[in-house]
Formats: sequence, C-alpha cells, structure tokens
Amino acid sequence: MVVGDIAVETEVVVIGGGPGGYVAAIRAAQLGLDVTLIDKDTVGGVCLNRGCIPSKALIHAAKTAASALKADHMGIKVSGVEVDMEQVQTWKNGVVNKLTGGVQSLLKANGVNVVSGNAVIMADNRIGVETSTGMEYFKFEHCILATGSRPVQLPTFPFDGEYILSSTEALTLTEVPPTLLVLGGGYIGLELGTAYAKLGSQVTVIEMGPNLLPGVDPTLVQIVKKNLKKIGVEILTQAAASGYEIREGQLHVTVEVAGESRVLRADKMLVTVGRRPNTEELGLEQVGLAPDARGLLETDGQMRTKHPKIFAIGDITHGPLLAHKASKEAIVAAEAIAGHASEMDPIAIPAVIFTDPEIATVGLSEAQAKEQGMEVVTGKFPFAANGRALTTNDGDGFCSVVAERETGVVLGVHIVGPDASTLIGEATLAIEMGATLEDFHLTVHPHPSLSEVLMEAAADADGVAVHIAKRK
Amino acid sequence: MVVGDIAVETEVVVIGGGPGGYVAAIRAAQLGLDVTLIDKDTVGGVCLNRGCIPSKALIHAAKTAASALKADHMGIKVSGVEVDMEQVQTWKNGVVNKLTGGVQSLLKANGVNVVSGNAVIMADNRIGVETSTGMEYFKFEHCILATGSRPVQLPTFPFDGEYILSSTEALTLTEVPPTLLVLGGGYIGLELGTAYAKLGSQVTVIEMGPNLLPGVDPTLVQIVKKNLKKIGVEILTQAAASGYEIREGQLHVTVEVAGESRVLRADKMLVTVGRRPNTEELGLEQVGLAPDARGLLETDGQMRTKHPKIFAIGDITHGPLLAHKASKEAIVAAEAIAGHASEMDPIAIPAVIFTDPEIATVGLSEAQAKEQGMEVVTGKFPFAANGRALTTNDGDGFCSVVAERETGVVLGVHIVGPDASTLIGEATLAIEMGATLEDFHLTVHPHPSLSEVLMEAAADADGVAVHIAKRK
Amino acid sequence: KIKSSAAEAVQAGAQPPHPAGRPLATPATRKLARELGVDLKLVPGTGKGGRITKEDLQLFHQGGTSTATTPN
Ligand SMILES: Cc1cc2nc3c(=O)[nH]c(=O)nc-3n(C[C@H](O)[C@H](O)[C@H](O)COP(=O)(O)OP(=O)(O)OC[C@H]3O[C@@H](n4cnc5c(N)ncnc54)[C@H](O)[C@@H]3O)c2cc1C
Ligand SMILES: Cc1cc2nc3c(=O)[nH]c(=O)nc-3n(C[C@H](O)[C@H](O)[C@H](O)COP(=O)(O)OP(=O)(O)OC[C@H]3O[C@@H](n4cnc5c(N)ncnc54)[C@H](O)[C@@H]3O)c2cc1C
Repeated sequence: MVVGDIAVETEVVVIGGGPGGYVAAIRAAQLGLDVTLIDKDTVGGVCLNRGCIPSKALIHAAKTAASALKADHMGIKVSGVEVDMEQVQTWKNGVVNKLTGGVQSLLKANGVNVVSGNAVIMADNRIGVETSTGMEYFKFEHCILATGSRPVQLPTFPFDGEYILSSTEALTLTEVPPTLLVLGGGYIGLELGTAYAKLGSQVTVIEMGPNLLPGVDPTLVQIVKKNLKKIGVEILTQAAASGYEIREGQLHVTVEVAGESRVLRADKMLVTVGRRPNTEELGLEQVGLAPDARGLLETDGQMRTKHPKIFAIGDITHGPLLAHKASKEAIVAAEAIAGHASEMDPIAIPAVIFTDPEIATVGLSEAQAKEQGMEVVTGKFPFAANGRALTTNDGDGFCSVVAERETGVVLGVHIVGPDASTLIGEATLAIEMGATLEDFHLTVHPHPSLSEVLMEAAADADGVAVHIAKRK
Repeated sequence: MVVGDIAVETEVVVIGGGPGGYVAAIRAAQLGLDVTLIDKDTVGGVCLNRGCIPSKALIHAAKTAASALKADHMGIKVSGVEVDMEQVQTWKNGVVNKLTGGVQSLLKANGVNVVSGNAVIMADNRIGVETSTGMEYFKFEHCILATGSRPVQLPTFPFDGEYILSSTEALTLTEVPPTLLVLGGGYIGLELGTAYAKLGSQVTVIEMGPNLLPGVDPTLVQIVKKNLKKIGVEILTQAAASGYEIREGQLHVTVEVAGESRVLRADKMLVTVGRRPNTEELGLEQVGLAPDARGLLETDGQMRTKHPKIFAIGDITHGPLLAHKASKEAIVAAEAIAGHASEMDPIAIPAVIFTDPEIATVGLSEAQAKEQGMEVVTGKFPFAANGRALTTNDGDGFCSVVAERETGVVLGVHIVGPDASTLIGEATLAIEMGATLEDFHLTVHPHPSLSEVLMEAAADADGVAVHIAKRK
Repeated sequence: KIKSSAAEAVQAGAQPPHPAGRPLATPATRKLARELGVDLKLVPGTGKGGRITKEDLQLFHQGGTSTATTPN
C-alpha cells in the first residue's frame, strides 16, 4: 500500500460496495479489468447489512411465529409460542454474515482490491480514501459511483436510536416493543410494521396520503390492508405527525387525523418517510458534476454521468430504489467500461413488497398503458381458485395481466398473493421475451402450482380461462 | 331424462371427470358444443379427491408442524406441537370440497350436463351409463375417454384398508400411525412418507431399485434423501418385500435387503408401486380399440385414438401421469373436436415432486441432450448462495440449467429446493419461448427472490455468473 | 418462409408493428442488435405480434434490404 500523495493506479475504482458497487466490481474484474472497491462500511451495502436481507429475515421469523399460532384449524396445535428477540437477531445476523462473507470471498476470488474507508473524489482521475491508517490515493481510468442512499430524517423527529428509529435501528432491536408507531406507510414501513405486529407489538401506521403504499395499485393494497387489520395493526391515513414528547419513558406523539388532533402513546416510533441519495460529500464538484434537487445524478443508457470517465449506478441515479436495479446498472456500467455494447434496456423491472401477502408488479398497469395510448385487454385470477394456494392455506389475493389488445403482447402483470416475489420472475421473463397471452396460457404449468394463476389470468384476458367463469 | 334404450343425443360425451375430463368438458362447452360429462364418483377425479390436492394439503399441514418445531434457532420457541389428525382431515376435506365444488359450478356455468354413473361404450356412437336409478344411454358424435388410473395392487400385499393401504387410504387416516412402512420409493410414496414422518410416524421406505425416485436425476434426489434421514426416515434400497403376517395387531413384513432377510414390524404399510390405467371394463372392444400391454391407448397429436370419433386423454394415454398433462390434452382434444388446429405440441412438460425440498424438472437433462446428439453447456447455482432462501431458512438444494452450446437455447432446467414447484413455471415458459441463456440472465430478477437462482444458473452456464466463483 | 415475410414487410415499406411503441425482441436479440450496430426499429419482425427474431436481425444485417427483398 502506498500512503501519502503517491497514488495507487487502478483501471477502475468503484465507490460503494452495495448491490450496485460490489456487482460492478466483480463484473469489471471478470472482464479483465484491474478493480479497486472502496466502502467505508461492510461490503453488501444497505441491501445486505440493513435493508433487503435483514428485513426479509425478520419478516420470515415473524411469519413463522404467526403461522404457528394460526395452524389450529389445520389440526396443528402449537402451544407456547415465545419470541426470543435476541435469538432472532442472532439468527438474522448469521444470515447477513453468511451473505456478506460470500460477497467478500467473491470479490477476493475475482481479484478485486477491497479498501475500507471513506472515499472523496479529488480530480478527474483521482480519489482519496480516508482509511483507519490515514489517507490513501488512487488514480483511475474509470470510476463507478455507487454510494447508495440513507433514511430521510425529519427535523421534527430526529433519529435518536432509542425512541425515534430509522429502518436501520428497527432492524436491530433486541426486544419487541410493546407498542410501535410507524410513520410513513410506504413499503419499508409496512414490511417492518407487519413483522413487529406478528412478533407481538401493537402497531399503528401513520400515513399522510389517502392510501397505504402510495403509487401501488389500490386493488392490490386492499388485500394487504385487510390482513394488516386482521393482525391488529391500526391504520391512520391522511394523518400528519407534528411533534412528540417523552414522558415517563414513553413517546407521546401528536397526530392530526381528519382535522382532529390526537396524542398517540408508544414505546418506539419507526420513521420511514423516504431515502436520500449519498451524493453530498463525495467531492462531485471537483469533477464538475452536480446532483439534481433530489440528490440524483443524471446518466446515459450506459450509466455514464456527464463526465465521460465517471459512471453512477444504484440509488444515486433515477428510477426505483431497488437492489436488482442497482445490480443491473452495475453490470451495464462494468461492461461499458470494458468496451461492450451493453445498455440499460430492460423493458420491465419488477418490484416486490414483502407484506402479507406479498405484492409484486412488473410492467405497465392498465391505466399506464392507456395513458400511453394503447388499447388493452386485462385478465384476472384469484388465488382462492388455485389448488396450490388452498392446500398451503394461502388463498388471499389475485393475479392480473394487462396485454395489448391487437397483438396480445403482455404489457404488465400485477400480483398480490402467496409467493408473488417468486411468481413475478416468470412474468418479467414473459414481458422481456415479448410473450403474448397465448404464449403464457398455451405453456403447460404444473399442477398444483401457484404459477397456474399466471396461465389462468392470461387465459382470462384471452377469453379462454377454464377455471373461472367467463366474465359477461 | 330418458330411460330405457332411447338415447339422449349429445355432441360430445366425456367419460371421467378428472383434470382430463372436466377440463375437456368445459373447453368443449366454451366452444359451443353440447357436452355430457359422466363420472361414477365426485368430479375432480383422482387429482382433486385422492391425489394431487389432498396429498399437498397433508404435506403442508405436516410441514407446518415440523417448521414450528425447528424454529428455535430462529428465536421462535414453541413449547409443544400436537397433531389432531381428525382436524387435519377436516381441514383437508374442506380444501378438497372447495375445489370440487368450484369444478361443479364451472361445469354448470358452462352448461355441461353432468351425469353420475359408470359408463360403458356400447357402439360407435353410443354409451350406456349405469346410474343409481338405472341405465341411461347417450348417442354421441364424439367421445373423450378420460377414465384415469388406479393404484396397482400387489398379489402379495392386497389392499385391506386397515394394514395394507393404497395412497387413497393413506390420505384419509384419522390417526397418525406410530410406525409406517412405505413400499415403493417413487414420488407418491416419498411425498406421503415425508408427510407422515413429519406428523410423527416412524417411517421406513422400501425400494426395489438402487435409488429413491427412479428416473429422477440422482444429484437432485441426493438432497431429498439427506433431508429424509434428517427427519428420521429409514431408507432401504435394493430391498424386496416378499410377504407379511399380522400378529398382535401389527404387521410383520419380510424384506430381503442385501441378500439378508429381515422382518420389519409396523402399524401400517402404504403400497405405492405404480398405477394402472382404467381401460379394462370400458367396452373398448365394442369399437375395435385395444389398449397395449400397459393398458394405455395410442393417440395422434390431437389425442384421437385409432377410432376417428373417440379421443383419449390423461392417465390412459402415453406419457407422464400428471394432472397438467391430462388438462393440456383435454384442451387439445376439445379444440380438435371443435375443428381447431390444436395439437399436443408442448416442447416441455414440467414435473414436480413435493418432497422436502421440492424437486421440479422440465425439458432435457444433460444426459438426454447428449443422447440426442447435442453439444451442451450446463450451469448450476446453489440455494445456499441465494439471499431469499437463506432469509426463509431454506438454503438446501440447487438449480441447474442445460443449454445448447452453439445457440445457448435453453433445453432443460432442474431444480431441487424451496418452491421449486413455483420456479419451474418460469423455466417452462423460457423453454417454450425458445429463450437462450442470455435471455434468462439479462432479464432483471427481483432481489431478494428465489427466481434469482434461474438467472444465476443461466449466467453460470454462460460463464458470467456474478454470485458464484467461476468454475475452472 | 421467414425470409419472404420479412422481405414483404420491407418491400412494402411497411412500418413493422411495434407494440408498446418499442421493437419487440428478446433481451438476447437486443444485445445482438447493439453488437451489430443495428437499430431494431428498422428491422421488420416476422414473429407473432411483430416480434423480431435473431434470424430477422441477422438477415437484415447481412443483406440489408436489398438481399432481403429478393422475392422467392
Ligand atoms: C429496510 C430496507 C429494506 C429494503 N428491501 C429491499 C428489497 O426487498 N428489495 C430491493 O430491491 N431493495 C430493497 N431495499 C433497497 C435497497 O437496499 C437499495 O436499493 C440498494 O441497497 C441500493 O444499492 P446501492 O448499491 O445503490 O447502494 P447501497 O446498498 O446503499 O450501498 C452503498 C454503499 O456505499 C458505501 N458508501 C457510501 N458513501 C461512501 C463513500 N463516500 N466512501 C466509501 N463508501 C461509501 C456505503 O457504506 C454502502 O455500503 C431496501 C432498503 C431498506 C432500507
Ligand atoms: C397421491 C397422488 C398424488 C398425486 N399428485 C400429483 C401432483 O402433485 N401433480 C400431478 O400432476 N399429478 C399428481 N398425481 C397424478 C394425477 O392425479 C393424475 O395424473 C390425474 O388425476 C390424471 O387425470 P385423469 O383425468 O386422466 O384421470 P383421473 O383423475 O384418474 O380421473 C378419472 C375419473 O374417471 C372416472 N371414471 C373412471 N372410469 C369410469 C367409468 N367407466 N365411468 C365413469 N367414470 C369413470 C373416475 O371416477 C375418475 O373420477 C397424483 C396422484 C396420486 C394418486
């Protein structure tokens, strides 16, 4: 290692080791480039350390507890379900460590030079990294920025790690709070709110807008809302939290709901009101790059910023804040640097919400397709008529398909129901392949399986569904 | 209703109301044909009443019990799990009734005339039905035979409903037998054996061949075998059961294993050594049709038998004994009768085994592709490296992909692991669409999701997998 | 057969139908088009719903319109 202002030369430097950065580093190395990856924290980024993975582990532990309790009518009588939250955390951390350890080995196996420290851009071809042993400098030919995002903090509810929690902190609680407020009814709030409700918290969700999960089709959200109520979650919509006090070790949060002011008492409050890209202290001004008002960087189809040598991927670029979008952009950027004709050309990027049941959507909704001037047909199939869903005690929800009327080309698939996260893979492939409704329903799907809902919804759109009566 | 030898005229008569027959009846009716469906039992056939559906319900109840008990290390501590087998049966019957009730309504909604009774072919255009009120006769233009199959009975182990059980009887036990022998390690035996082992039986599987699940790739079976042992199932391969005695209310079964004779004691024995098509007492000789030695009927690509007016579908025709194969053939036959150019042309029919974990395969294995003279590439990805699988505590198994070397066209996908039954839908669509490895791995798959294993296995075959080290 | 329908589409100067306002082609075909430097919007698709197959693309790339329009 060279310390001081002599810089280590590297072909590609990647700043940030999340699902954007580490994937970019691996792919670039696979393509024969000499790569240095810098992260100030554990590789894996938000996704593996304090996002996708730990949240899904908590959700699963909570689901296991809840299913055990509701198996009675199936003849499985489970007694004495107790949640040992410290053990839940130990298990969850084990999962996280296994995956981040895997990423570390992969980086090593691919010959990526991993540096721990905070990186700042210094010049067109140079960054500095503040490591535990001092500054290090790297001279690069290309740089990929993948610094991700962090929870938005509200001035009225600053995170204190004890009463007012960000998602990061909510993922590490070693006790289940008896009462929990969730400020913000987006997907992160609902996923964690559902998990804690199933682990035993009395949960109240406070959402400003008229609906939970703003931006998601309300007919999908409806099913989730019904289930939230079933597990005892209170939902306040068009509600604004304006401030709080701590009294006798409890939060007293003032909330305006329907023109009325209420004080909600709780042990903790999780604030999930959005995320902010990490583009402020990166030295972007040194290379003439300026993020927009939302903190995002503009890129071309190869993820190149306005600066020809500097690429940006993941949560700091436009589009949904999703790990798989970051990883796809990562591959495109790495390949572009290696001189390939890669491009960010997906027709459809799926989005999954791990509520109960799961919501997964890909492609256009009926309304979006119509806005684009297309004539569409739609089809729908309920999980209540799917044999596999019934045998697994999971008959809530439905699948709907949107297709172009004239050609039958599938434009969008929208699912709320069991294993929607798995099913949406097939739907995404269908859209990317340019499949028509017929391709979907002429393909034999195994029986009994959840994937039959895709076939039946497509058949319904084509007017040939066997397992539901024709709509008049 | 006309009784006596005056026949009711109907355009299409369908004999057998399983997933072959009821689907054929509905589709034919949708196409404007006048249809009569005859079943001597409840519509839904083996599949809904004593096959796919009840078995999957038992498997799920058993899995719920077992998962509750193994959730400890996740921090979910359960003090006791009790199986109320009568309640399990009540729940299972509820699921079956919901689905058979659904089929009945669909038949009605589509205007199918459903007749309860045993049908026999009398002539080229005529059948007789023995109903509870006497014989009825139908004159048809076209007939679809869909009489399905039944468990093979061994002369040495005749079913008695008490000690020696067929799958049908094993699905209706109201007590969990303390000890259970399973004769035949095919998929039905293993599915039910696993379920009872998880419900509390001490299970021993007796298989003649050298491997469980004959015909299935041993590398897939290996994972299932490991799990069977984990739940305490004893496996005897190359073992032949030669006879039994009942002494003091217990079975004493003589088994030759490795040249040695052993006597196994048990409360019950499930015999699952194959199924036999129901083609014997159908009057086929009246119309010049003769099933082959295995009892199967020959058909053309439109499911027409040698007799131009008579079609055969499902378990009585060649190919795998699978419900979805029956349903696909049903649609083809109904459409062919209606004059459409339909044909049984699927490139790939998926097969699923609901063991723990599930096995699902579609298309060609590496060996099969090579036998056909193709040059192939293969790729593989373990669930242990899949984030979703780890967060759901389900990291056993893998996915492998076989593709044509030159074109990259996907030929087969083979999965053992969580929700393989759902994942195989995407693989089947890929093969039917003529997808290449690139199509698979360039398609964005949601993170974290099980479907990422498909993408990664395809990428591995193409030498571009991010999440496993390159094979040397 | 593929050749003639592609040829006809080009000959007639027909705009290939592009559902959802985009050329319909699989990810692998789109990748190949980029590598060949072909704009898929100009390639007539012979597949269902105007889908552009790899063969359509290769044909278009090799012969451009002139070979493709050779009537057969
Ligand atoms: C609770 C929660 C649940 C989520 N669930 C899902 C889900 O199920 N599916 C999904 O697709 N998405 C999910 N997300 C979103 C997902 O985590 C992000 O979209 C994804 O992590 C973005 O990846 P990235 O590579 O852009 O950045 P990040 O994962 O944010 O990684 C950025 C990395 O850069 C490092 N870094 C930042 N600045 C510097 C610097 N100056 N120097 C050195 N290192 C730096 C950070 O330490 C960090 O490791 C979830 C997010 C949260 C918070
Ligand atoms: C335990 C078990 C589990 C299974 N699990 C699966 C699975 O998970 N997935 C899968 O794909 N397959 C599974 N199968 C196989 C599946 O059940 C069969 O492939 C399927 O039912 C065949 O459908 P079919 O329409 O040909 O006949 P069947 O379902 O056998 O239906 C035939 C019908 O015809 C009626 N019938 C017969 N003869 C006459 C007559 N002369 N007159 C009037 N009616 C008559 C019978 O009463 C019956 O209702 C399973 C089978 C078993 C036994």
